[in-house]
Amino acid sequence: MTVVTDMADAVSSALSEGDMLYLGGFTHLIPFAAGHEVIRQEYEDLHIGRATPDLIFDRMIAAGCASEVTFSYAGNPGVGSLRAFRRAVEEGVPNPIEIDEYSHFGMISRLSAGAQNLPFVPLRTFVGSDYPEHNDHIRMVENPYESEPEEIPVVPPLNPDVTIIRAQRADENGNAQVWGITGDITEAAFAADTVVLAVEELVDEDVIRSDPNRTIVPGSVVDYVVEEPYGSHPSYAQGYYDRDNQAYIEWDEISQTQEGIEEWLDEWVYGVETHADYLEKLDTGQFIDLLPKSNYATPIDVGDY
Amino acid sequence: MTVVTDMADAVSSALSEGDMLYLGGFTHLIPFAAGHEVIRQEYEDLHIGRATPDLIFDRMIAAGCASEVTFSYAGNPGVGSLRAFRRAVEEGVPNPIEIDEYSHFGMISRLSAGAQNLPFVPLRTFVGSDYPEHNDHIRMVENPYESEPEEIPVVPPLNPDVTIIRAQRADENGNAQVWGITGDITEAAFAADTVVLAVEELVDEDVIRSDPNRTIVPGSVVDYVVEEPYGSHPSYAQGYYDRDNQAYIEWDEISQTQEGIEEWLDEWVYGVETHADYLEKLDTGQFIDLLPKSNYATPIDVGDY
Amino acid sequence: MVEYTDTELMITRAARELKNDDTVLVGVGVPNLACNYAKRRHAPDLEMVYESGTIDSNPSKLPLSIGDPVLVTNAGGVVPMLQGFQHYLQGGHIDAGFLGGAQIDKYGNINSTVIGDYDDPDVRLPGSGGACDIASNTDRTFIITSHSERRFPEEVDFVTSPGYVDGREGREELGLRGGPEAVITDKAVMKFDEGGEMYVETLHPGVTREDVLDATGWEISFADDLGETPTPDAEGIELIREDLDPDGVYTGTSD
Amino acid sequence: MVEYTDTELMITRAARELKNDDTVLVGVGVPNLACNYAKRRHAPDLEMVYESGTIDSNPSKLPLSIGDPVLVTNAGGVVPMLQGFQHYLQGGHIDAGFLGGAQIDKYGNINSTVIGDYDDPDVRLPGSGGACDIASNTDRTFIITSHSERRFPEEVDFVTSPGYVDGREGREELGLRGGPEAVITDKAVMKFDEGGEMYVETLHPGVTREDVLDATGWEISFADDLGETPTPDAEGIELIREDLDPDGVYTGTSD
Repeated sequence: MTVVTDMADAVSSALSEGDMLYLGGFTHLIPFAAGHEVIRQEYEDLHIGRATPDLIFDRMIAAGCASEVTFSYAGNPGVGSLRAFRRAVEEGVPNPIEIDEYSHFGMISRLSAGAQNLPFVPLRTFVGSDYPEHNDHIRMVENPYESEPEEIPVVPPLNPDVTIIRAQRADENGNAQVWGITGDITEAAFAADTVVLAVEELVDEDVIRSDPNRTIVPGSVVDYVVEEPYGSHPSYAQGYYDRDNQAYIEWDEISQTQEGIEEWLDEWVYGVETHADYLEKLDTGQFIDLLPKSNYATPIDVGDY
Repeated sequence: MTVVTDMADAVSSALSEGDMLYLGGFTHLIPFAAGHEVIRQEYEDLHIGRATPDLIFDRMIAAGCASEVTFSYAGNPGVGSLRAFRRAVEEGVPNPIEIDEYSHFGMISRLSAGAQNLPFVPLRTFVGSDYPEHNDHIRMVENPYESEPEEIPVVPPLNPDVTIIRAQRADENGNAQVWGITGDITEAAFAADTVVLAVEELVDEDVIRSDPNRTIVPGSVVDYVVEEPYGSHPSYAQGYYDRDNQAYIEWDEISQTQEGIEEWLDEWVYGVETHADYLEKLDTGQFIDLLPKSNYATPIDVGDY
Repeated sequence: MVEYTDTELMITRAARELKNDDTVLVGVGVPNLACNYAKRRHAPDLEMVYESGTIDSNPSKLPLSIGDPVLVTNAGGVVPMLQGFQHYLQGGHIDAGFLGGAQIDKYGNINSTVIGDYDDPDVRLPGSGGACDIASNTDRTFIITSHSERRFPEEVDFVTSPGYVDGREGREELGLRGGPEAVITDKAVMKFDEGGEMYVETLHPGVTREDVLDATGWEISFADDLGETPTPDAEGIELIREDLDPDGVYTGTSD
Repeated sequence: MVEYTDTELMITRAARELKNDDTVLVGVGVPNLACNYAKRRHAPDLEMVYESGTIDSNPSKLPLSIGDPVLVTNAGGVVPMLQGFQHYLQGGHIDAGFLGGAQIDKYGNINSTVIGDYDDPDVRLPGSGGACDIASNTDRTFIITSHSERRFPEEVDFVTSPGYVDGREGREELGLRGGPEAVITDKAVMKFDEGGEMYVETLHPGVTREDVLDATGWEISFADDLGETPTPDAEGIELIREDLDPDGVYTGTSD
């Protein structure tokens, strides 16, 4: 059964210390508000995973939430380094973290194996690189056919205890619709034991059922649904608000030191109770700047049969 | 480069005697008009493939186009047997055919391996069945991890020489959009050397670009685009026309004998020059009966960025 | 006493196997009627998935095939064929599935491929479709069929869809999920014992042990507490005849 | 004589490598500018694909990341991440791709993972992202980077993205598609010889052989017909400064 609730309740109900937590959304619909809530609830021993850790993992790592990180690109996109991630890996600050890394293709293949209950999936990457030497999860399988290649790399399933994803809209049953970059959302949801879905808008079931091809995660795999407008800020939601690039650039400055991040967290995460309070602290002008002009998709007729 | 042309030209340009020809579309958007054109052009040695052969393969087999059939469910859906298919397998009428069969999952997995250039893909099916004993394409691979199962079935790629698919709409570059059941269309297109795309409507590029998530086949893999309204009759196009169930039921009668089919082909395939002529022969009432009431999807805003 | 046909009894009995929170992979025909019946009576949240990739379908009328447009309109989702099999079925999200077939043996193995020799068939049947995949990856599968010796041989000519293979242990060793749960015929309801062998749980009203033995290709056993199959009520019959199959496409004849 | 920055030269030179019917996997920053430049000048049909799954993007303004919404609006398609990698990249539909990195060796192997020891790094870099996948599955890859000894060691600390591995034969034996085609720096343009080793094809105006040798970690060789890199024309510079990067985000500085 899917429960409609708020993020504080969804996180505390779904997530236990020691869990593997995956935050879905490839460069789009990143669950920032959810990550902030995890920080606020002071988890200390999570194995966190994302293809693109982005600023949210920098914050969770600096806050001491993580003991291990699974990822494929740990950068501040378009800006540079993820400084807290680097400090943890290079200097063990605020605590050492284990890393488990892949290429993007390797990462999404692990989620896909997890989503479809396969012991492994083959893929044409890693050969000729140094990854297999440093990651025992990447193995080789012989090709049983008379074709090339004779052996091929495989990766095993990744099955998060909890996946948190976002969507533009869903109904109360958790049937979620996304447009724009859909990324790893479907695989991350199907691979997980427990799924928390946060949406820009909770809509009537009729809205979802009017366009079933748009549903990328079915309610039957969703456990908690949270309505949380602007919950991806400073990431974006296609058609709802743009990426706040200024915030990404500013993070490069804020994250120069662990202390700088701690101050930021005190003000923007620990210092507020909910994501709504966080939004209150933003300038109105930011909301206006980030709002795209409308640009509707040409309608389709599904037909009344 | 994608060429906009008619079906007669697309078929004769794309398809050579001896080719493997795949007709995509799982129970929806079946390329009937294309199949009729193949019959009209009197091919005699094709290896034809479809998950659900449906009436169109019954016709192609009876017309003597096929020497081999790859499939996963050879029935008249909701009605019963495919009688021409059975006659070919059971009695070699009008000619013997080889068969290469899978479950639906095995079939789509073969196309997927072909589409993604993999030597094989693993799947949890066929174990405990008699398929592996009769189909050397189904093999086993050892699991290199300490997980279950110890070994798992795999299937090799299926790479058709030519795939013919249909879509509700596409632009002149062949960017194709489908709603309703999308089936095997994407994999069948990516797996093939040459792709013929037939659509209900050729639309302006702006229509396609207004809703990029709806594009399931990109123009870059499409070689020929044909505008052919009602080209799936008696199959259907979601939102455009319903399945002509009466035609499926009547086929059960028509196909009782090879002669019955030949008569039907004389009238409806050999006796007409194009699909437009075939449509001319239908009753106006049929078009009206098959037209669904309109039922538009709730619009989405992609945003103007 | 309400009058009912064999098919109506099979529909209502099969519907009882479905729970409110099940996700069921529906076949066409009688299984489709059974699922829609269950959804209207006791399982309003039943999620109906079709192998064509329609998720949580709400058909406004009876679909003739598993890929009709009526399964799309008003559905919760539609996914590509590959995703339906990979994420939903193989991923373990299907609780119940319906299978049919020309032959069923005592371990619930099903043949829908060929009568006679595979390479030189007496009768070529349609083949697996999704059946082998459903039989291999669903928690509970149900078989609805008419009951005759021809349909219930001791051994099937070809295993299209594995049941308990050569017993529950055999199936488990092969790593297959779940297994056959019940076989519902026009004579009886069969379940599977600890060893994975079919036995008769209830007889339909008016059917004798001998009727079943005569129509089964092996010495099938009977439950110690052999009961009678519950029959449809008036409301159920009305639902089927007025609403689910008003044209009598599937319920017009008893086979 | 038109004035230009190093970056502007790199953009215009890289753009020349792209053909009108190419499908290119675009990176952000300078590669993005090079692709958009090519599309506006000589390759109007260039299909730009981003690793976020946007297909045939037509960005109205410069995206800061490979996943910006401007890459979706007006695109020909958007596919899930898995499909982008499986169908487009691994499926062999990407003709050209751009790669960056902290270190490039003489066989075009690239390191974007770590400086120093993997388990005890001096500098932890972002990692592969799609780079290893692109390097393994693209017909022609291009590397755009600044030129210094630190960036061009004889051997990289970690092979993130395989180039010719230990030579063209080595790459071929591993079953990898294509390989590195050109390296474009702020000093020169390098190509790869028959053995898969990097050599200097052209020097940028004002750059000497010694400048390149000093900035390269091994004795790099020079083409017999060593030429000079063609420089941007006025129209090209205007396109970059007025249209493609009006805020000078990438072209404002020369590194």
